[in-house]
Amino acid sequence: MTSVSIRDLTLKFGSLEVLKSLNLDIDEGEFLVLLGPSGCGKSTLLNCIAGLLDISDGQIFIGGNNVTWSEPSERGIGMVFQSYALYPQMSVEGNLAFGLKNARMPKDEIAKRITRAAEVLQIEPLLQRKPAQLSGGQRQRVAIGRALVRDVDVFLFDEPLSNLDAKLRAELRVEIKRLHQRLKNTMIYVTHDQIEALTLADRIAIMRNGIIQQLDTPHEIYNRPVNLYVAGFMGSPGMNFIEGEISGAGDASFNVAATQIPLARYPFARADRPGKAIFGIRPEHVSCGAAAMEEPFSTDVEIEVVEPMGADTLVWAVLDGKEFRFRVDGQSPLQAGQTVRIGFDPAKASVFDAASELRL
Amino acid sequence: MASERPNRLYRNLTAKIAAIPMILTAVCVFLGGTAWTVVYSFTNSKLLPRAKFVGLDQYERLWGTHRWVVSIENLMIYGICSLVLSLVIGFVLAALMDQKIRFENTFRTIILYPFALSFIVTGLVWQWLLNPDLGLQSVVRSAGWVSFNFDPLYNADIVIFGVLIAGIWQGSGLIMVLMLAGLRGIDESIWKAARVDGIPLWKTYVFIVIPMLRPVFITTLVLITSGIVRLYDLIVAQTSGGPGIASEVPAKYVYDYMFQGQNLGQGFAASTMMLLAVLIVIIPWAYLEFGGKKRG
Amino acid sequence: MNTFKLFLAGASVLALSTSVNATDLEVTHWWTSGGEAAAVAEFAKAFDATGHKWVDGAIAGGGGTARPIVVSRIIGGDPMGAFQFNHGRQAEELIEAGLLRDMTDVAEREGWKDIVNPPSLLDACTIDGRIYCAPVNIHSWQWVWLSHAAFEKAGVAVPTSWDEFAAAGKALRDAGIQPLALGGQPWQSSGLFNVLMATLAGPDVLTKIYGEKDADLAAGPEMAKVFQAASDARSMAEGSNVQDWNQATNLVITGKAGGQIMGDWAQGEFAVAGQTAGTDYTCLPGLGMREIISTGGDAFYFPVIDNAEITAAQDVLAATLLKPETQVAFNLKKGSLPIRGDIDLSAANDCMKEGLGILAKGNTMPDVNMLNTEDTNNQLNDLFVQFFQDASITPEAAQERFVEIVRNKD
Amino acid sequence: MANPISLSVTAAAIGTTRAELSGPRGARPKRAISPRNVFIYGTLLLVSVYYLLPLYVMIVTSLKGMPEIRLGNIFAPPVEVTFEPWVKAWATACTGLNCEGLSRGFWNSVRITVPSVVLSIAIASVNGYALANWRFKGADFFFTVLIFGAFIPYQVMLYPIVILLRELGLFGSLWGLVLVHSIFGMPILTLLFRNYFTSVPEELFKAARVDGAGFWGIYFKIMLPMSLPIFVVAMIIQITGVWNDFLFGVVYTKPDVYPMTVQLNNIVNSVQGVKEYNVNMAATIITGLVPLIVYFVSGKLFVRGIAAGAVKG
Repeated sequence: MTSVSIRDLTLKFGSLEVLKSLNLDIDEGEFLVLLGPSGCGKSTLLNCIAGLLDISDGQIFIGGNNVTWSEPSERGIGMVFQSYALYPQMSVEGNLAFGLKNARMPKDEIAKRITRAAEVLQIEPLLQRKPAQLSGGQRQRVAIGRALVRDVDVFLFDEPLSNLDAKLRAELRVEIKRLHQRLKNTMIYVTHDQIEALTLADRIAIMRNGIIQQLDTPHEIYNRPVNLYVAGFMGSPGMNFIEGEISGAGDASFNVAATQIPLARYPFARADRPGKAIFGIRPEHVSCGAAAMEEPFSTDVEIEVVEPMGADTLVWAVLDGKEFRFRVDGQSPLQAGQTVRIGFDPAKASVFDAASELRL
Repeated sequence: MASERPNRLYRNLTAKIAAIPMILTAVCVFLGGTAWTVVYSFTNSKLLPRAKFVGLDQYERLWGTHRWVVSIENLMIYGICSLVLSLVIGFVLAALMDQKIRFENTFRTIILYPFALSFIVTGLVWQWLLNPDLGLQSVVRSAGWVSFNFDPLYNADIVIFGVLIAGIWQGSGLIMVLMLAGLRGIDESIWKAARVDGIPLWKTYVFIVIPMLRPVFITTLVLITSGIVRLYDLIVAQTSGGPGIASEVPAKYVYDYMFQGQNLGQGFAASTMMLLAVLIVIIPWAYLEFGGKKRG
Repeated sequence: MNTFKLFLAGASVLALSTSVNATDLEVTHWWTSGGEAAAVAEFAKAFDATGHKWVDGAIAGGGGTARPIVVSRIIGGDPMGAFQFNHGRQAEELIEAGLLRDMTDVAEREGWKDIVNPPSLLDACTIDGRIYCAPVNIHSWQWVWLSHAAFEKAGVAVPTSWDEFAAAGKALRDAGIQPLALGGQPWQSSGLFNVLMATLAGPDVLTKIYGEKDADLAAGPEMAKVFQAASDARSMAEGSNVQDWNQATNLVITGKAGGQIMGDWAQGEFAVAGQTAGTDYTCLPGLGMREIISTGGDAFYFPVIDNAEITAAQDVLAATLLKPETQVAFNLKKGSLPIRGDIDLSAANDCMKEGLGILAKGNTMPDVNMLNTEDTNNQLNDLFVQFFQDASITPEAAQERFVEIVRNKD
Repeated sequence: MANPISLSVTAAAIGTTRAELSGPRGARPKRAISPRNVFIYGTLLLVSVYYLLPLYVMIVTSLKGMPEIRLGNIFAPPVEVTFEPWVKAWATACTGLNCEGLSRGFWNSVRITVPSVVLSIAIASVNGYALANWRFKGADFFFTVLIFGAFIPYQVMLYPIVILLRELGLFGSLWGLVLVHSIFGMPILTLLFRNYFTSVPEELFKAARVDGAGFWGIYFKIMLPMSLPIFVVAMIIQITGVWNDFLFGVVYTKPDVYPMTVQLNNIVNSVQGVKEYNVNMAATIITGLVPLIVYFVSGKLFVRGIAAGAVKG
């Protein structure tokens, strides 16, 4: 069953269209991540769902109700903010209780809910403290707790982990995932961190300029990006792009200068094969040395820079005068200036039309 | 389940109701009052406002009046001097205070306390200090320097500088604090970079820091200017415009003609000119400050 | 008939004071110097004796400060019970706007027409045949006050005329005495000039110029002489370095200055200082040049207030102010002349008696305030305060500007 | 993991560079009297004299008798300390028949300042909050007009306000003056509060809305408790501003409710014979005392306040 549904949502600031006739359906219990660079409209969309921004056109349904004109507190949502947004003068308990008091809930019910939320988030010993006395991670737990006590169907997260350091971020990420598995609420999660998106999401919506580029499972988005933008945005280091031409009809190949990459194994999504195209292959899909020889395609490259990163090593090489990155094992003895053989399977690649930038 | 589409007017209704005092003040008092004054400056109202329009007569008389011209001259002299001196003194003091000195709080307290005093108090104190028979002049003379002459309040040529001394005394502390706040807001790494590059301190100030303090300078500039145009209390307390009309200022002209001379039209015309002067200063500033970045 | 009227008036006053329990009446004036304050206390005493209460609303700084406050309060709809103005054109517009009470009833009941002397005083209160104010005293500007001590020190005989005084200027200066004391307030400068004009050129010239806007006369040789005299006065006044008129008077009282041209209210200061005319100081009406005094003065006006008790109290105050005993007590302290000729002022000092004599002879002239609006006075103030404080302005240049003001006056 | 190579290098350095031991080592010596310090402290001390001199002269003069003032040097400490001028200035100095000194003006000023401060801050804080967090259509326009109002010469508004107060029936009353102070304090205070509330993270406001708090709920429960410092700052600005006002006091009140500054000017200008400088100076100090105390007590907050209020546009 659909939990949150957005129909033709448009938002304008003056003449500037921030969201353009956007449609989105989110299933009950689904964990949806809105992903994109800053300014893509993902936080704006979340604020519209929360009712914190007045939309220009379209409709928003939550739990089957049209909430387009409802107040934020009437929408059955809980929200967690990047800066935690804890009320500094209230204790943790006060923070958790504030929304419930506003809803004129009986005292014992408030106490019950706070106890439960505190237990879930393991913040019982902190209840009497003020936010200033908490660490970043603890604050974010309280912020989540504030959404939790509202006992709502939909949780909205607005970059909740961005203010935390890397280690804490990883910890809380897992915790949020655990929480979702336990509560099974619908969660909409805004982030610009693709690791968070990939690890947490049931589905990811990649946004750009107020438009959803691709809405799909993390696996699909990673492996079968629908356009050049999504392909380039996902993955770090990014996908290698090689500009060239597709020739041949049946046994097509991708030609760039002297190199020919056979595309026989590539699962084309569309029938038409325009000439100019862009070939994309992720650094981790490239093998090197002896293994390369076993790939359907292999060639020699010259190594420019080697970046050991511990678990693996990133190698910057030159292929036909263009930069080409690939990932090798962390113990690899490769050195700059060396020439090595690399290879990959074109079936794992993505090919895009050079003009429309859409996947072929 | 969809509720009625709320009327645009009722959106944020409480906020609008809460803003009613502000809206009334802005529209009725500031806009309305200003417009009223400007309109009646074209009448020949005497003791009571009368809507008998006489065109630009009041303005012609205004600019033909010796005292008004003197007032404007005084305002220019006072204005330019106090602007330059306030900025220079304020900045130099702030720069000195920013040298991680000891007793910073004490010095700041000393320099700023006159700001807490009214212009009336300021004017009276300096009137007393500058009294030629009992004040500074007589003290210096009795100390042996008999020919010492410093009687700004009784010398028409320099009286405005006597007022200036008092005005600077009262107001420069504020400028210093603003400048200091600006200096403290400058990234520490700028200083470090300048030091590593071996740039002399004064050069760092002149070529790097002052340009960075542009917003502070503009704000203080506007503050000082709007204060200068309003200069009134100080004159009333310190010199009453004298000797003669040597220290008259426009604000006093307005008051005197409006209420004392029972010639409202003339007072309105003069105050409209003052408004014009302020607008000339404010509009470019507002344009610089708010025009560029629409919506914070 | 007269007695009957008096009886009626008395009865009404009595009736009012018994039926109304002590109404507080706020009275605004600018009498704050020593002599003035003592004088106004007499009014307060007399008014309080009627069972009401005089609430004093003194405003320091002279008419220039006080008038705006009075006017703005009346316009602002919060009038005081009564206020003092110099009678003349100052209240003209307030009367026209119907903001001040018509006191004709009180005037008739009290028979002001018969007792006020000279009658021109009442005329200044009258507009369209109705009386709007209660004159309380006659003030004349045309006096010079000379310090015996100062002239003694300079070794010069006390002058008997302005010309002699002017001639003695150098001797005084050489003796380390300020020849002429002049306060820095603008009205003192223009007042000084107007006195010179009235006494040197004559009252007719003044009346023609101010009353009939005779610009040609203002530009003429007679006035040029006055401006020359003003220039002499200016060099005599250089170095006064005081602001208020009574500070200047004090210079004369203490013998630091030779003399001061100031209205007869200066006398109050001499009285407060315990000095005697003739022995400590000399007064010369008309500057000893021409026996003339102006009949300006102070008058009380009564704003319209929609409150029967206050209206009644206003009536009582108006009547009280002109009562013979009030007049005597007040004017003796104030140093001004009473507005009724039928009272005994044997207690008056020599200067006052001289003034009374001139008044009795009818050598009077209208006050500048009766001829000029405040707007014009303000312009004159600006001109003359600058002239007297800035020696670089030639008499000719000042005369030119004077003519300009006269030509454009209304 | 120790690196044997770097260890050996260190050992070599110690062994070879004995000469360097005599070079600079440890904390750089600081001289108390360096030219730089002489310049800085010298200038500041000199400047302090300029700023302190009037205060000193005020106090000294107010403690002398008139004969001593006439003969002596204004900077000389009093030979014979007398508190009479203070007593006179406070209790018996005359304006006309009123010989109550400054005492009445003091209480008037208190009665004017307290409601003015409360009212203007209440209005301005709500304005600032509405402007910062509840942008409604036209808000920017009204705000611009309001800020423009901060720079209008008061003289332009004098007469229209006389009429306004008359229409409201408040002219001459204490409440009229309170209203005037609230109106003219509004621009700068609104700016101050708006700037402050804008700097409060917007998410806090959003969180409160999600929690179901309305306009007043957020104002009283969230914004107010966390903005106490700015309220103190606004109070200081307003107390000194209202207390020091002269023009409005003189134009919009009557003698009964004259504030202290007006009374001070009256007393100083009500000369009876000679100017009593000692009484005048005592009166001057008494009048300046309240803002001075507020300033000294609040100290840093005052500084932070005017800086915060003015630096941010």
